[in-house]
Amino acid sequence: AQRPPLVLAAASMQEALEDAAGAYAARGKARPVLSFAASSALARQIVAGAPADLFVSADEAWMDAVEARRLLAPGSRATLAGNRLVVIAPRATRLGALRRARDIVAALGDGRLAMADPASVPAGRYGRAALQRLGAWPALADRIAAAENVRAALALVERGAAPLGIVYATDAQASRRVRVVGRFPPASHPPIRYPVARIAASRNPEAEGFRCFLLSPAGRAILRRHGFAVP
Amino acid sequence: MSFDISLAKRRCDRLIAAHVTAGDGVTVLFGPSGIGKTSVLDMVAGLLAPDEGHVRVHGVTLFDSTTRTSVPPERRRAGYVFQDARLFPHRRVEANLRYGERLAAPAERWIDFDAVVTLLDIGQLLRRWPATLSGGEARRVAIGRALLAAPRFLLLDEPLSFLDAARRDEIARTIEDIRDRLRLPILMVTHDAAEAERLATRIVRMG
Amino acid sequence: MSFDISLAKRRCDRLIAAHVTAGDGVTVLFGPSGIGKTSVLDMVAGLLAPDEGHVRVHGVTLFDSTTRTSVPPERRRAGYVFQDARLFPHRRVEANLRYGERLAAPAERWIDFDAVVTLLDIGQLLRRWPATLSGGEARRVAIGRALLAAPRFLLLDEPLSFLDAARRDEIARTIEDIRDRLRLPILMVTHDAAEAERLATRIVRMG
Amino acid sequence: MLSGEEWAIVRLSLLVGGVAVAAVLPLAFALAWLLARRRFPGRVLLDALIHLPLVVPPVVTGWLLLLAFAPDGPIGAMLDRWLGVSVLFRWTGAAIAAAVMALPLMVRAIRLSIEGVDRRLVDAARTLGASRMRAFATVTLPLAIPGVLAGTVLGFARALGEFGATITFVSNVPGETRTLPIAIYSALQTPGGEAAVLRLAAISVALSLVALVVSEALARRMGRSAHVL
Amino acid sequence: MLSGEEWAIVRLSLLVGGVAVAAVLPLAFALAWLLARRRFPGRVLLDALIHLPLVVPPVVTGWLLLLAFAPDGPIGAMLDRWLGVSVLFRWTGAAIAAAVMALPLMVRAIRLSIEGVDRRLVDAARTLGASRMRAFATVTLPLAIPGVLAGTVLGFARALGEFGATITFVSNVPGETRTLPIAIYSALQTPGGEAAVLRLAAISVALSLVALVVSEALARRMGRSAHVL
Ligand SMILES: Nc1ncnc2c1ncn2[C@@H]1O[C@H](COP(=O)(O)OP(=O)(O)OP(=O)(O)O)[C@@H](O)[C@H]1O
Ligand SMILES: Nc1ncnc2c1ncn2[C@@H]1O[C@H](COP(=O)(O)OP(=O)(O)OP(=O)(O)O)[C@@H](O)[C@H]1O
Ligand SMILES: [Mg+2]
Ligand SMILES: [Mg+2]
Repeated sequence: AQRPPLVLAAASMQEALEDAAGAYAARGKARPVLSFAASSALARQIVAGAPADLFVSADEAWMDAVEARRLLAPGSRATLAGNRLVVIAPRATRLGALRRARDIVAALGDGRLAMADPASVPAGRYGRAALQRLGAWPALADRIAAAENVRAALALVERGAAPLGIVYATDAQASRRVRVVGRFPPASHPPIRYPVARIAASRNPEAEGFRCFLLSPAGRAILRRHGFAVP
Repeated sequence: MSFDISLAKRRCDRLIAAHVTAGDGVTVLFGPSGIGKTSVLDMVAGLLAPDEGHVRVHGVTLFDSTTRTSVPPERRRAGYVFQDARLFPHRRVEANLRYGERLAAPAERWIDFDAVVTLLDIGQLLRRWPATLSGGEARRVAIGRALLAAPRFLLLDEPLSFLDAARRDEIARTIEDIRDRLRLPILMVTHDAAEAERLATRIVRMG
Repeated sequence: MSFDISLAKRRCDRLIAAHVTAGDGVTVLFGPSGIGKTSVLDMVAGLLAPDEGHVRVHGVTLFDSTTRTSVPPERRRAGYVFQDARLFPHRRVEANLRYGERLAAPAERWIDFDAVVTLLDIGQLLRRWPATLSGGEARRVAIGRALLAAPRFLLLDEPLSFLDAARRDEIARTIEDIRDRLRLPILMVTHDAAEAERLATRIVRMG
Repeated sequence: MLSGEEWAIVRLSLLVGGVAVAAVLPLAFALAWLLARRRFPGRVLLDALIHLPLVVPPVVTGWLLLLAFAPDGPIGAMLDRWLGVSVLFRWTGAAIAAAVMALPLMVRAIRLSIEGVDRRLVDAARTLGASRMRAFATVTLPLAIPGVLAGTVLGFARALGEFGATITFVSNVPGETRTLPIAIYSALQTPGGEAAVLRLAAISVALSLVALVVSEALARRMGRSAHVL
Repeated sequence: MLSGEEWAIVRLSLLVGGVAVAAVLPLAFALAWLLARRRFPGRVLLDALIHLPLVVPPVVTGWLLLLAFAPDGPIGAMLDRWLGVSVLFRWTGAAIAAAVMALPLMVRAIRLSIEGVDRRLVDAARTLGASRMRAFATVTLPLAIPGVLAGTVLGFARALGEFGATITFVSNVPGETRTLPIAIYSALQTPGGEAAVLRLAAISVALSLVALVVSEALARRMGRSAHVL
């Protein structure tokens, strides 16, 4: 029997893709095997020649890095989902809604702003771009608590270690311990997109099937249910 | 009464029992190998807990099973020359010799460092590490270390083994001197009849 | 010629030199503490490299600095009773005794296990761990272990220390027996004049 | 008690950790012996090399492993040519990562024990007819058992907890490389996954507790490291 | 050679690693001594607890530290009330994470050495007038130095390499918690950051090489663990 396809996917897509794989299997197909890790680690595995079939990246940059080495099946790259950036605070916060970026500076007090590492992690880079565009970055640059990933930033806010954090809307929606106190206008940062592509070396016929399912209305409905924006 | 010892202790398959009541002088423990001589010294020194009995030295009770007294070894003030040398491997010979000396009150000391070094002829060994000593050299350093700790009584477990006749004689003379001049009670194990003959005020036979 | 030994070795501040040419029998090394007796045995056994000289036993060259010969210790077939017991702490007494026996060719063995156990009176110790032995018990086991390895010559470093008179006599008789009946060359260190007198075919004085 | 999936993860973790430690133990022992008993040029360098996986963040170790074992990497190419196998995305790769991370801990513990073995006992064995190798096997090795046990426990615990190098090297493939720590990571990435995290962490702790109890029992039986007179 | 920023990172790493190891060494020694010399109920449990940071993935350890030291966590609340300080996002927090991760390695190595110390030497010290404490300080402790050194080297190396617990606990704040591994991780996250990764990793390796050389030199000077007759 054919082995099911191996999908390397950004950790932030975990729940949505598990659901999608289940739905796909419910149609009588082999359930794809899903491996979740940081996009950087997955991209490096693909670049090293590891035998994977699909790649779902948390940002375009890592997909670009793989594509630049001609490791993607031509024409298979597509945008799977999008996301939005929000500002969160612990549920019990007394803060009202933040309307301007400068409100963040005021609301922070002497605490730190938790976000994924703005130098490297995708969510952090989007957040920095937004803060820069809105003119608040200079005041915040040395007030950042740069976490390993969005989930870790979320945990810092959940635990009250940081009074405010910047995370994806999907993460904020899933946590009962935090509240969204502000939203970044989509135009304030490069579009947040999760690209999907097939690996050129993949010989698994089911890989394309699963990719198409993810991009189909049924697949997109699942992603939307998990809070992702879909085109 | 310098020693008033009555002890019983079970070790493996053997029951060790000793009864010593002795006045001044050297008490030699005599007995076949494995009968329990070293065990008795260990119990007097406080390193081994007797099952029952008592140990009194110079009228001071160091151990009594009925009153549950047991003076810790460091306050018994025994000058114990072990059957094995037991030098501290991480200290040079000089530091080994000084170990007990430093812990003793100056007023209690009855022999000084230079006298010990001369007596035991270990002057050229002072900078050495114990691992580089010959058997007899290690033995002499161990004797010196015990004497320098200003003990109030001596426990000597075959102290003259590994030593040549001349040095044996020298050290035996020192023991006689300690016995006669300082009147320190001495409990000593030896298998050498001539040695026992020469030094013993009394001989206690075990087994 | 059973021993033909001529050795020189610098150790720390001391120059050790020994010259032994001996026919059959027991050669006793005699000399003050620290003169180098143990070092000589170590060099004959192959555990210490001489600076120069040669070691021949029974006409076989075990070491020669001019031809750069040095037979490794395991092929020298020395029955070495060390000044310290050096029992293997992780093996029971019986396994210690059997260690060398198992490695020796059956045809080469000249004493059997039971004979050794009886001779040394260590039957009740066979299941014990070395750490629980008294000084004399450990010494006897060490002697037994060396004899059972089917050695072609013996190196005995104060083998009778820590033993009582009766056992000394017993073991001395065995040494005489090995000397006279088996005609094994024996090189022995002792500080006991009576012992030397009794066993020595010749005495080599060092220092 | 445990769900089927959890059982599978536990089994996989034990397999990976067990194979890693068992496979690397002889190497660790050999290296420990070299460092303890031999003086040779480059000794400190070898020592440093062994410590490397400790000093460098696991993610980097994983990345270097990935480079080495990639199809066109130096080791990967050899494995492919001679054995026709690849360890990428396979439990064997996870075991390799765990072994590399456990190695420094094992070497140090074993080395410490070997350095404590009294050479005079080895001498005694030699005069009794034991070759250098035999004396090593019958004296040095058994007397170094406390270190071997301590090293094995440390190494096994480390292997059970190995995460960064593994996920970077062989990703997070259920049934192949999703060991306990990686499952924990996955749970941490899931909103509301804290309960699962704690549950999986408790399983890890229970496993290591069992390993410790076993090692203590073994140590008590084998560890007769008492001294001779 | 090194840029100003790199220097700052190296200094911070040395500060965090050095303080972590120095601070946790007495605790490690005490625990090692307890485990080596005392039999008490719960001994294996204590042992398991010490091994915990090894078994559980670092991220979980970091998360548990965060729970404990958060403003409303048990330790965090106490620190705030009594000392008015917080370790969150501070180098002190990074040192705590490093110390916790280094502890099991240090305890094992030291314990192994203590178990190897001949108690008869302690007995000898006692008859010479040394109290239990003094005999410990003058005999057991110096004879366990090889283990202390090995434990310190292992612990320091581990502290230098600590990443997962640190970033989860105190995140990545330049000048406070951005140690070498965290800087490496940042570089690794960026496409094309490999050169920076290798450069920073080389610095780590150089640091640990220096630490090893120093420890070997110390060991040679102090490690007179030869045996007595
Ligand atoms: N640690 C121990 N555990 C159990 N038994 C021991 C221990 N130490 C000694 N023994 C046993 O206790 C008995 C007495 O030993 P001890 O060392 O007191 O004898 P000894 O009279 O000094 O003998 P020797 O003259 O041979 O030194 C012996 O049978 C010995 O095997
Ligand atoms: N490992 C060593 N390193 C340096 N010097 C040593 C070493 N072992 C012994 N020596 C020295 O070599 C000399 C000879 O020692 P050896 O043990 O051979 O003496 P010995 O004649 O057997 O003495 P004893 O009768 O006291 O046992 C002594 O001065 C001793 O201090
Ligand atoms: Mg005795
Ligand atoms: Mg000697």
